[in-house]
Amino acid sequence: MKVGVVTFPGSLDDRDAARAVRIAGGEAVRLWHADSDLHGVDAVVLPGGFSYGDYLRCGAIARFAPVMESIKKAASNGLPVLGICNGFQILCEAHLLPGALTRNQHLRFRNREQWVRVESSATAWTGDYQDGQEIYILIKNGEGCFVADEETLDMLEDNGQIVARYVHGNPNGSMRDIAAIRNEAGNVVGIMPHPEHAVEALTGPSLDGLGFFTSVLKHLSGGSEKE
Amino acid sequence: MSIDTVERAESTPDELQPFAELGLKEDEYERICQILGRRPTQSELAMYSIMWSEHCSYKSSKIHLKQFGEKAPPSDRMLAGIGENAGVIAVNDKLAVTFKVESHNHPSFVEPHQGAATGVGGIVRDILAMGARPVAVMDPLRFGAADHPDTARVLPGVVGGIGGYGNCLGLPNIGGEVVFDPSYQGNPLVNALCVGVLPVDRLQNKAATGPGNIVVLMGAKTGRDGIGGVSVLASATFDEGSEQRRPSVQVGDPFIEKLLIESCLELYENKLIVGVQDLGGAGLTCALTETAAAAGTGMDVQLEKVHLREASMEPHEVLASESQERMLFIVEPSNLDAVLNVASIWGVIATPIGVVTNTGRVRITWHGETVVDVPPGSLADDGPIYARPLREPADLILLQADRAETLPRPTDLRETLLTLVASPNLCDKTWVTEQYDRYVLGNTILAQPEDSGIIRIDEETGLGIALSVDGNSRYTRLDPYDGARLALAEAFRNVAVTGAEPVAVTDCLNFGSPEDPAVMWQFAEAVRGLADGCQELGIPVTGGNVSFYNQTGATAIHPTPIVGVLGIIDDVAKRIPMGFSHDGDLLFLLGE
Amino acid sequence: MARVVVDVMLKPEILDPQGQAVANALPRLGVSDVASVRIGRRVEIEFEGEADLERAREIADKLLANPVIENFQVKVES
Amino acid sequence: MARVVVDVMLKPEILDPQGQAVANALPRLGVSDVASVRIGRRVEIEFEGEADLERAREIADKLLANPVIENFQVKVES
Ligand SMILES: Nc1ncnc2c1ncn2[C@@H]1O[C@H](COP(=O)(O)OP(=O)(O)O)[C@@H](O)[C@H]1O
Repeated sequence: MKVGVVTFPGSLDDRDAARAVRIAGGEAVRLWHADSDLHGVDAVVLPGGFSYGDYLRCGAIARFAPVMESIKKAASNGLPVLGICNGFQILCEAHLLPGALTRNQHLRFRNREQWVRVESSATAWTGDYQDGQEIYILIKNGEGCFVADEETLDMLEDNGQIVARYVHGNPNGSMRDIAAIRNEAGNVVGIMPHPEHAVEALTGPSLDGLGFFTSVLKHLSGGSEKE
Repeated sequence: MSIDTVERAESTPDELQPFAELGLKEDEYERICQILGRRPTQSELAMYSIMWSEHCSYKSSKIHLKQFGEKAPPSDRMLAGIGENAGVIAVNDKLAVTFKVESHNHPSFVEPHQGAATGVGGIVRDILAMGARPVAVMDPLRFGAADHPDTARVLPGVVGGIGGYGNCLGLPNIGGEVVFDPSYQGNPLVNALCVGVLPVDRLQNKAATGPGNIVVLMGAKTGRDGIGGVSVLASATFDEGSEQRRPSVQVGDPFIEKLLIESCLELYENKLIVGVQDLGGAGLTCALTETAAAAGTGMDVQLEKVHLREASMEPHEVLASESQERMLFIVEPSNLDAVLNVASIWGVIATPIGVVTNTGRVRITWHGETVVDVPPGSLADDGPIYARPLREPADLILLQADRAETLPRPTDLRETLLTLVASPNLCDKTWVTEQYDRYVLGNTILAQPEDSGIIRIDEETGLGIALSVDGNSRYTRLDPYDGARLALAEAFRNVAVTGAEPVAVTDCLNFGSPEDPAVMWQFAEAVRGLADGCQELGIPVTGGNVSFYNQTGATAIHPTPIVGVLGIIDDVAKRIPMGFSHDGDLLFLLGE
Repeated sequence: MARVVVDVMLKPEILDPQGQAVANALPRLGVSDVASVRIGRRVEIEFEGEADLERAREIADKLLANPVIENFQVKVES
Repeated sequence: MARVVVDVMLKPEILDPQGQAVANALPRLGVSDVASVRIGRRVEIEFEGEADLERAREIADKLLANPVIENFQVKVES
């Protein structure tokens, strides 16, 4: 299975996302922001970093990259897309996910290990988790505070579109402790914490992040997606 | 205003020039006239004043630093040493590591956020210029008293700047120090260390070899940033007058630096360049003259080709500008298109600005008129050298007499413990370290709160490097010789206890004014101590940085040698972290 | 050359931690009569020719402001 | 209630990476006639009583702008 990892100018965790794909048993394919060809990949990861310097608003400029046009189209046909951190911000800016990510309430960049509860295993990227499972991964962001109006938040809750919440402490002021959400179809997921940094015992706080990558591979091979 | 050309300088030999305002002494100015056989042009005067400043020429420290080379144990690991942008150490026959620590103290007091940010940017480009991919940073910091109102301005700014720049480059921060002491109140220390990894055969050189080769400037546009920054900010005492120097603070753009990193690595990988030099303090002046001097060649430069942020800039300003995020390349004509293509893929500006010649002169023209015609070695290598007077500080005997043995013994241990725990210097540093990304690149094996950072440099074999930076200025104030050795010993131990073998040293020597014999004595003693310590431990100093004039008015900071030690660990899976690992393990205390 | 200014502010219902931080710091400057502080962006667009308000509005709508959280105003600067 | 607006902009000679990034992105929106973009902060201060320009200027100077790299302008908003 081929999982594309997009490199925008300023992407930083692209190698890490590719490593996580490989460790999960997939083939990582490098996609370039200026190339609208998706090279036949079966899924796409938008990695963390500071695309285009993250000036103006995080993700605001990346949204206009040629590769995003193709991803938007493919996503509407069911292509699994995972946006991590900056990738989540890009997905919101591109209106593939509702809401917006704003400056952390304490106004500082924060890097720490963090408990997160998986609320929905009914996505292309979380099938390998149990609903309610708590995982220990990490966050590192300056603008990770998820905001949306009450109506949107209620809709997200009602549709089961909240994929993960912060537990044992909200690190950035995110509304309703939201750490990850999905689109209605469940193929597009945005997550603020970094599962790709929790895939190796030596370098991460746990192996709890690997599930995102094994899930999508299973999903693609027609495996056990729960509905 | 008309431009001061070489022709004009020849015809107006008696025109008065503001050499003293630029920090040059009368005899230094006379030497310049001697070298050129005429008075310097305005541009040349600017170039000499920068290159002969303390910061660039090491004129007060050179005679002491020699000991690092003389006393160093022979090491066949060392691929590049002192004098290069950064020292390079072979880890095995395929991989090498380069590392260096540098100061950005004065700019960080003036504008904490940008000053600290551009400090990180500068050291990263040094590492990049050696051919390496930067893989981690560290930041030894010193602030005034924790409860002083100005610390509330400086500390968050510095930490935000280091985090903002390093995080945006995607470099994990794997350690550092935060120390508070009133001696740093008006002069905080912001030292930044960067380490990079390169294949042994990708080592780069700064020499502008091969007459006919093209000189290419890549990166950000050139603006009026930091004009006079090096010579003024880092080579003079910082006092009330510093208000006016404020505009010379540079602003960084880490995004452009990230693009520069990727572009450079692609150029190195495809062997598209023959020489490379980063632009830091002294900007183009330093890069042009050092690359030409290193090769013994010359250069013809058309300065108006430099992309400017402000059209009204004059040639001496273009030459002195310290705009960040720029690199200079020497390129064979047949590779020029390929080089420009790499730049355009990454979206950075690259401009051919001149050619290498065999004239032994750096000639710079501005819209056809010659504004500079100098022998590059006279700027890069043959600056003035001083043997400054040394005198033991008058209060040292008193300080040393006040011994720990004479202090009253504490009666209430609980109270003592609480005082210690509450002290800013011992407290938890999470407020700082949380603002730094320590996970990016996915190879961080150890970082905060460990004694050393460890980075895996080969994912297949588990080969890694360990790094620690340490310094103890209160001890150094009491005894600079032993203080420096102690800093070395601490960093060495911190690396060794992780299971790594210490192999190389870098240092940043932060001191007061070299014109003060007491400070100069502290400096000489600290260098002697560090050089002796390295000899005793059998590891070489591969590079470093001297920062003088760290003082407020007449009062110098505590002498603060910061020492970084690099170690090698064959398999990072075998690293030994700080915490207790298993129930029932036995504890041993080694040493006295 | 003509300049168009785009002011981008967070919608009133969106929390503005930066503004709040400033408001909280005011008493330390001896200021007590400020009810609120909001911080947004001011974008100055320099057009090569005529000031093009329509263009500026389009740029603001697509790029400078995020309609989920922000409002904007466009004006020609005299 | 009265509102004072403080516009804080980088001094013209200071690099503005944000503005530059936006300017570089404009061609992708089909905009080609923009010479430059500068981005600063717009701060809206709501006073409980009268708009106090002097006060606002002091707040701007001490808290909102960094005089090393920024200029500011204060005005009462009608
Ligand atoms: N400025 C800094 N940047 C990054 N890491 C830091 C900084 N200051 C302290 N640290 C890290 O925090 C941890 C604790 O620091 P410290 O309390 O100084 O420990 P120690 O006394 O053992 O040196 C160490 O891992 C150190 O590297």
